[in-house]
Amino acid sequence: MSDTTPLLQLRGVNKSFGVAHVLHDVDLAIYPGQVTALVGDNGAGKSTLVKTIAGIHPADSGEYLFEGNPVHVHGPKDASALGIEVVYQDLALAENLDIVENMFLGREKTKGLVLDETTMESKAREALTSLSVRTVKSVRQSVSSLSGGQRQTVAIAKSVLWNSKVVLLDEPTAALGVAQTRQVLDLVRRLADSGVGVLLISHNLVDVFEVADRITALYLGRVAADVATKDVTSRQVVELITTGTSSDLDVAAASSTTI
Amino acid sequence: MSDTTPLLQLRGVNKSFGVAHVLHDVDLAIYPGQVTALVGDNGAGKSTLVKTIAGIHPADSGEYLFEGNPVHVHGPKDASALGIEVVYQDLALAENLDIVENMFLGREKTKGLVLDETTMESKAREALTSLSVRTVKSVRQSVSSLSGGQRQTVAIAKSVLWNSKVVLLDEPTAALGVAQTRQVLDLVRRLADSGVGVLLISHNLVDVFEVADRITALYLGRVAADVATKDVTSRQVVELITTGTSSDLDVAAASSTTI
Amino acid sequence: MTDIIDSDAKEAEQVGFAADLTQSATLGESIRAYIQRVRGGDMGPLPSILGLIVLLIVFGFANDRFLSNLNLANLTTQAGSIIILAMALVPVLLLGDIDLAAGYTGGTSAAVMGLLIVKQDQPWGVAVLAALATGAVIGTIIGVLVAKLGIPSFVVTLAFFLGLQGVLLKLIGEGGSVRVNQEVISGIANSNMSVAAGWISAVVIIAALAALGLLGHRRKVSRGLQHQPLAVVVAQIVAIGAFILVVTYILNQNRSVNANFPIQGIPYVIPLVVVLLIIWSFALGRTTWGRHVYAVGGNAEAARRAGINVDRIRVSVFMLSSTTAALSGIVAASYVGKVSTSSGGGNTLLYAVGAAVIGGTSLFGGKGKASNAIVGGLVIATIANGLGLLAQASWINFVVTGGVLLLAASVDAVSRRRRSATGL
Amino acid sequence: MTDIIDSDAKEAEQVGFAADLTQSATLGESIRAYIQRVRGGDMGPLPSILGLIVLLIVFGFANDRFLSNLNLANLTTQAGSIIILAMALVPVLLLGDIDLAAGYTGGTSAAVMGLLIVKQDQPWGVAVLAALATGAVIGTIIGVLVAKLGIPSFVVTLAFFLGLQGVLLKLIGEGGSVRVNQEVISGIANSNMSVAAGWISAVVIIAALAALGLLGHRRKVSRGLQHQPLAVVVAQIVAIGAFILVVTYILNQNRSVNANFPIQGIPYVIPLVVVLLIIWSFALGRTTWGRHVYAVGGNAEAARRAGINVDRIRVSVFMLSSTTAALSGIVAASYVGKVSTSSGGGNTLLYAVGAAVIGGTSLFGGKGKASNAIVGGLVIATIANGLGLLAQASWINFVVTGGVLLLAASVDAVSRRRRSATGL
Amino acid sequence: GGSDSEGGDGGSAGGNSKAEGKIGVILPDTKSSVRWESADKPALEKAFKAAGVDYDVQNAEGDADKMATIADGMITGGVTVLAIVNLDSESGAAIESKAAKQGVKTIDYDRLTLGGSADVYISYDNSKVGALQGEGLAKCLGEKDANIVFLNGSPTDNNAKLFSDGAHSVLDKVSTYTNVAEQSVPDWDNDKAVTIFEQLYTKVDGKVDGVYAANDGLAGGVISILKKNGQNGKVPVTGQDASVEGLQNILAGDQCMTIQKSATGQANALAETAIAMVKGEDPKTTSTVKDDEGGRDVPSILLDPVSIDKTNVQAVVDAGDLKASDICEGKFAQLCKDNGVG
Ligand SMILES: Nc1ncnc2c1ncn2[C@@H]1O[C@H](COP(=O)(O)OP(=O)(O)OP(=O)(O)O)[C@@H](O)[C@H]1O
Ligand SMILES: Nc1ncnc2c1ncn2[C@@H]1O[C@H](COP(=O)(O)OP(=O)(O)OP(=O)(O)O)[C@@H](O)[C@H]1O
Ligand SMILES: [Mg+2]
Ligand SMILES: [Mg+2]
Repeated sequence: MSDTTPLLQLRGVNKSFGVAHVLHDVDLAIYPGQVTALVGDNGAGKSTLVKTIAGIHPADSGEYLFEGNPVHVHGPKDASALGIEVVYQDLALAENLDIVENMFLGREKTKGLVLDETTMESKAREALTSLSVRTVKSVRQSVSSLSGGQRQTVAIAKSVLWNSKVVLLDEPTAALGVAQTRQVLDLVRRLADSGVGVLLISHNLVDVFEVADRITALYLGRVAADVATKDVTSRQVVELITTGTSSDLDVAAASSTTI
Repeated sequence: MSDTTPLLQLRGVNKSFGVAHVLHDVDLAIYPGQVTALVGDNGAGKSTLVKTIAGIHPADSGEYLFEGNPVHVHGPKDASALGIEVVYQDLALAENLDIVENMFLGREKTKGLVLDETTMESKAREALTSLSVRTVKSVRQSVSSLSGGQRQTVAIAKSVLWNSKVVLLDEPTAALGVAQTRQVLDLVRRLADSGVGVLLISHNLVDVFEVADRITALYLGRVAADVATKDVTSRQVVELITTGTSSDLDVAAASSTTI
Repeated sequence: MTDIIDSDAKEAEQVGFAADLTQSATLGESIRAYIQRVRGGDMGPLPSILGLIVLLIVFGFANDRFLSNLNLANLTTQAGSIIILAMALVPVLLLGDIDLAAGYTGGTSAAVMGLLIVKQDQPWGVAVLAALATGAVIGTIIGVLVAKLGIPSFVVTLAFFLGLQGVLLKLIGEGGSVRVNQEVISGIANSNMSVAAGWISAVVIIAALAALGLLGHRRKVSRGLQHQPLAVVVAQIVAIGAFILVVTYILNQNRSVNANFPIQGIPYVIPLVVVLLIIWSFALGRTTWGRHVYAVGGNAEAARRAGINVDRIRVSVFMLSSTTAALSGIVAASYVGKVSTSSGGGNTLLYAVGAAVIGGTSLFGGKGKASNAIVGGLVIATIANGLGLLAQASWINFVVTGGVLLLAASVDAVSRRRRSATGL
Repeated sequence: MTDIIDSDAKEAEQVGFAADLTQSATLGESIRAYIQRVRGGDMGPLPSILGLIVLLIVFGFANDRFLSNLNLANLTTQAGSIIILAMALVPVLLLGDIDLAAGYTGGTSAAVMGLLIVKQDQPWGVAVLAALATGAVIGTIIGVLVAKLGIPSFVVTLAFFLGLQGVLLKLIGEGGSVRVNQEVISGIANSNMSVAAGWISAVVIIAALAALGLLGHRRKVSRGLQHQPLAVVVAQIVAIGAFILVVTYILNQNRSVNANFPIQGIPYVIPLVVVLLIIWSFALGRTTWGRHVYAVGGNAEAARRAGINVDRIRVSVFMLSSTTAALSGIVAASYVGKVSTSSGGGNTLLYAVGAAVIGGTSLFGGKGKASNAIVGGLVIATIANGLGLLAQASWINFVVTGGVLLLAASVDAVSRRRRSATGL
Repeated sequence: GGSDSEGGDGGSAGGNSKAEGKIGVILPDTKSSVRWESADKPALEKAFKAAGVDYDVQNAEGDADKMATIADGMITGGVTVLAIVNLDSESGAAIESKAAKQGVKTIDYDRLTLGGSADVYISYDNSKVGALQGEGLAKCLGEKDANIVFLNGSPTDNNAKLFSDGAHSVLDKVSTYTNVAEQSVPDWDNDKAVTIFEQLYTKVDGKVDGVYAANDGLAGGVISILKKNGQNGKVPVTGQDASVEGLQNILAGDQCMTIQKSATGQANALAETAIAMVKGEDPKTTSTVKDDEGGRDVPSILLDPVSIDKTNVQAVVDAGDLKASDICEGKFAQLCKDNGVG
């Protein structure tokens, strides 16, 4: 489908929670310099897939290839060592810490033993302003006092603004305002253009069609289709999302093992 | 503006958190049978306004009129006694309880002393199906195991499907899929048509223009405009949201006290 | 529900929810599903029961009298007061609170009872009611301070832990102890039901369980609600019934070591614990109040927004829990034969909280059951019981108690591990 | 950061954040802002200090010797070991865990020290190191059991609470005790710095504080970061300096009641506590490790996702905390003059946790500071000290202790009330 | 109540009357025995009041830290004679040396502080208490073959060890007796004692002929298990403290004996000595006791413990430690009458 090897590839991934079999033989590929959109109904398994890639809960079975080599990702540390950054749907911020502390959590800047608060604070301020957040009173405000959209911006700034190879974004614009959404979509495009492999989950097909190069549709935990954006229409994608098939879609789509 | 008296009206409401003055002299009216959209940038104060109405944190100053009479709302109980139902942006579900338990929390059905689980379970099932949730494995599943969109649906079902006079929806479709969003928008319209006063917060202007009768725009905690949907264009609303004014808007809008 | 949804409801009904067992499955299917569930890590109370079983085996090997009828009967009476105290603590822990004063609440209440009987010649019923009322009053005050003033429960109950020691000292200071030899009271821990009564109660309880289980099943099937297959329901009833019968049989044997003085029958403390278990399980699991307790413990803000009066729930929990603690004090007094200035002190409280936690109750609120207290209380009592038979030097006793407690807890933790690994 | 954002950064910089005090405000403005913050309910450590002040006033009125130089000096040495133990518990509580064994960890470690000095004739330095190592080993084992096996810390440390009692009994022998009369060790609680040394340290500390404060302020101003106005910084330094000088002055007076035997100077335990406070405040507030401790306590899952090794943080916290607990055991031994089989037992642990909580540390994790231990420890010690002077019957002592504890806690709770009312 | 707050009687602090100074007494706890609060304290206060001296009597509640705190407070409060019941020798010695440095005289009350510096020691002989308990049990058992269970006091309490050693010194010599089981009861906890004894009873299959219980509280627990097994009255049990509980059990025939260490008598001796010392007089001692650790002979006033059985319960009443009405309440009225108590 694409001439380059995928940066990150999953093959035949299965994942169950107790009796609930959430992912069935999922194949997924993320290419460098491209935005891959992952779409699907509520509860289709999109977030589960992202968490599986990120090592939050490893897959029960299946292959995990990074830059063509099989790897084992046992936890978030392994994933970030590979250069994978994630914005989770549930954000995962520590409410008792402030914005700066959250943004640099796990990769604090230090001077010797001591935390380098001044550097972190100014970098955090830069990052937030670049994402059009104007209503935050102070970067030293505790995250518990932020609005929904402000939190989401912090989570994005926390994960996206680093040198990484793959970025997974789970509904990053869900709580964002018009201007902020614009900034994030631009950012996504810029990231891809700079060679990063981006996976974008969104329910907003307008956004998807604007930035995505490829679309992977999940239906009840199975990959319903994996197509180039230019080959499909919005109506067809809606059909894939809600029914798992699209009658008039040219299913040359690679691994589209519809139920 | 409207010929009926508002069902719920705020006048000159102020609210501060410590040093942060979040709402400045906010006026708001919710009319029966109408959908009022509340729009604004991230951190503009929309959720704070909703929580003020709901009694989560009462206003510092200002008037609160319900059906034309001044009332005092000191807590969520007072608000729900008035017939106000709320879907909060942060959902407020108890993760340790299951779907049915959450949906009926605070208004459990009983037979004598004993909880009437069978009635609650079947009603919950009906409600969820009516909102197009098909991927939920069981209505006895704990909320902690639900996907983002499934949770949001539960929160909506919990608050919206009761006989109430005013319904406040804080970004109810943020995490919802295409079909579910459709259902919720239809539900909003149905609610209004049956005489309920609905306040809808959303960043999605397409949705807003589809269902709202009136639009109130907040900018940095102040009401930038309060207009009928038919009098404005989407571009104008975006301008109101991002700058607080709209040059070419016919500001006959009542209380539009722009900064 | 308004009629807003009714229009859609009917056609939607067809869709159903994948894992809702609204259709009856066969027994075979159910067993497979159960095995899959256990594999997946969802094991219910199994792990903590496993910890208890490991203990029983260890002590059974260490001392041949451990599994004798006499000792098993001893175990039940020894466990009585700690189980009840742990049961009192479960609802408090469910809220995410703690009650450090529960032990002394029991001691103080028992002292009130003892003094009323001994000094005031009151009938035992009045004395017991007064003791329960004492517990209720203490609990109410604690609850109000925690709920209304917003002082952390740890601090409030630490203050009561100290204050009640003083009250207890004042109450029984002069004599140093209050004798509890009223027949009924002292009979709780020291007398047994007649053999016939034991068998009859056992059968009645099993019949009641069977009836409730089968009727419930039938109702669910007829309403098309989620339900277990009939075979599983029957299997559960049979298993529990068998357990009850075995226990009844053992306790109905003569267990005396002294030929002239036969001892047989179920100690009265057992039906007392069973009744409390039923009451607490009912209150927490089947009433609106219980639902609200879980909600407040799980997410107090969500509960508040749902219109639940969080303060009232908190006060009522402390009140009922302290009342139950008072009962545990009475049972302890019955077993020891007196109330002394140290009743309810020492490690009583830590042991009881430990029992609840080992049984599976979370200290962070929202997770736990009354029955946790039974398993956990038995674990704690078994350790003291088993070590008592081994009769080692004091320091060894302490070390082994700690070690065995860890053992039981790690069996539990390790067997739950899968569960957390799978993200449940 | 990648250069992805750099393009925008410069033009965005202008926007700024409304409440970020990157411009210097005048003192007047700052005071107004402070008052507004207090009105709004954001009062920092004020409430718990208020509770302490209320206690001092109450006892000052109740007994005229309470505020005498001698008694205030007594108070500091009496508070020493509980403050240190509370400080040891703060990081554990920050994780949302608890360490019931901390008291006996201190006792056992002190016993190791005592035995090495008395029986093995080791120099005191070696003995102290051995004691600290004992604490570290105990803490590491606890941490590993909690982190790796996933047993709740309440249960693990309950087991150690019991086990260490046994170890202590074994080490010291039944009914025994080990005398601690080595000069240096016993000097911690019983000797004083020379008057000159006291003044010099006080001045040095004030100078250091001033230098740090002013330099930090200058750096922030020059980098355009959020900062307090200079006047506020200076006011803070002056206030703290004055407090230090007053305390030094009081303690440098002769406080002996016996003319022939002058007692004056700062008890050595004070510099020890100050050093520990600096170390713990630094570790928790200024290092990556400390940041991670708060993150794990606030949201362990978020911390894990941020790549923090949660298990390692947990083990290290228990290790360092138990080492500090060992130190508290040594200080207690110094004050009491021996280590006995009950050292670290009784209510030691509950008092220490209570101290941390009263100081403002949350039992649910993520919220607290090392300095909380100082205020809370002083509250607890003040109660014992003040009641000691009043000399009431023992039952009254218990009741009053509980009551006064409640009083201090409610002053705190009520003055924090606004805070929660405003949703902070 | 202490005196300095309500010190109207006897001219307070700066006193103008005969006694210049103040007496401090620190009692050990409220758990090991009730005597401290119920007997010693009132007797001491009564004697001090009568003599018109300033005084301060407190209880350390079993906490050595607390005792040190109280001692500091008392010295601050101007005490010139300090009597302590140490919780252990080391902490006691620390207090005494601190007091001595500040010119305060000290008295060891009830427990000798080994290595201490007390000026006087006033006590009952604890080894003798144990020996009396042993003799009492032997008397109840007679010469027959007998299995004996030992239920000792707290493993952290040195007196418990002395009691037990004293009892062993008597009972171990009788060849027909077998020591079948022995356990200590942590913290003298009455509740724990019941479980511990129940398990010992089970362990030896109920083959118990006599029980050494270190005090009346433990004895009460033992008796409740014996009763449950129908053996009360058949198996003799020892005790100590001559508490209401123990005396009632003796009258009922469930307990064999107890030891009376008249707290009132002892307190009076302390009061007399302390008052003399406050006035600057030398205390009248009767003998000396050797302090091995400190290598000195401590001037002592040693009082004799009395063994109490069914025949001489009245002696306790006569000594003024208890009122007959306390013992003879309710069901025990008849037993009292039968045994001539009242
Ligand atoms: N821990 C869990 N235990 C059991 N079931 C789970 C668990 N986590 C997720 N599920 C189930 O797995 C399915 C997929 O969930 P997931 O969160 O991946 O959905 P999603 O595609 O991200 O949906 P959304 O668009 O609503 O975010 C859902 O049906 C959910 O109920
Ligand atoms: N408890 C609080 N303490 C201090 N500031 C707060 C608190 N809660 C909210 N704020 C601030 O108030 C402002 C308004 O927040 P609010 O949640 O009402 O925004 P919103 O309009 O709902 O935004 P969004 O679209 O992102 O949900 C924000 O700047 C936020 O940081
Ligand atoms: Mg999702
Ligand atoms: Mg909002």
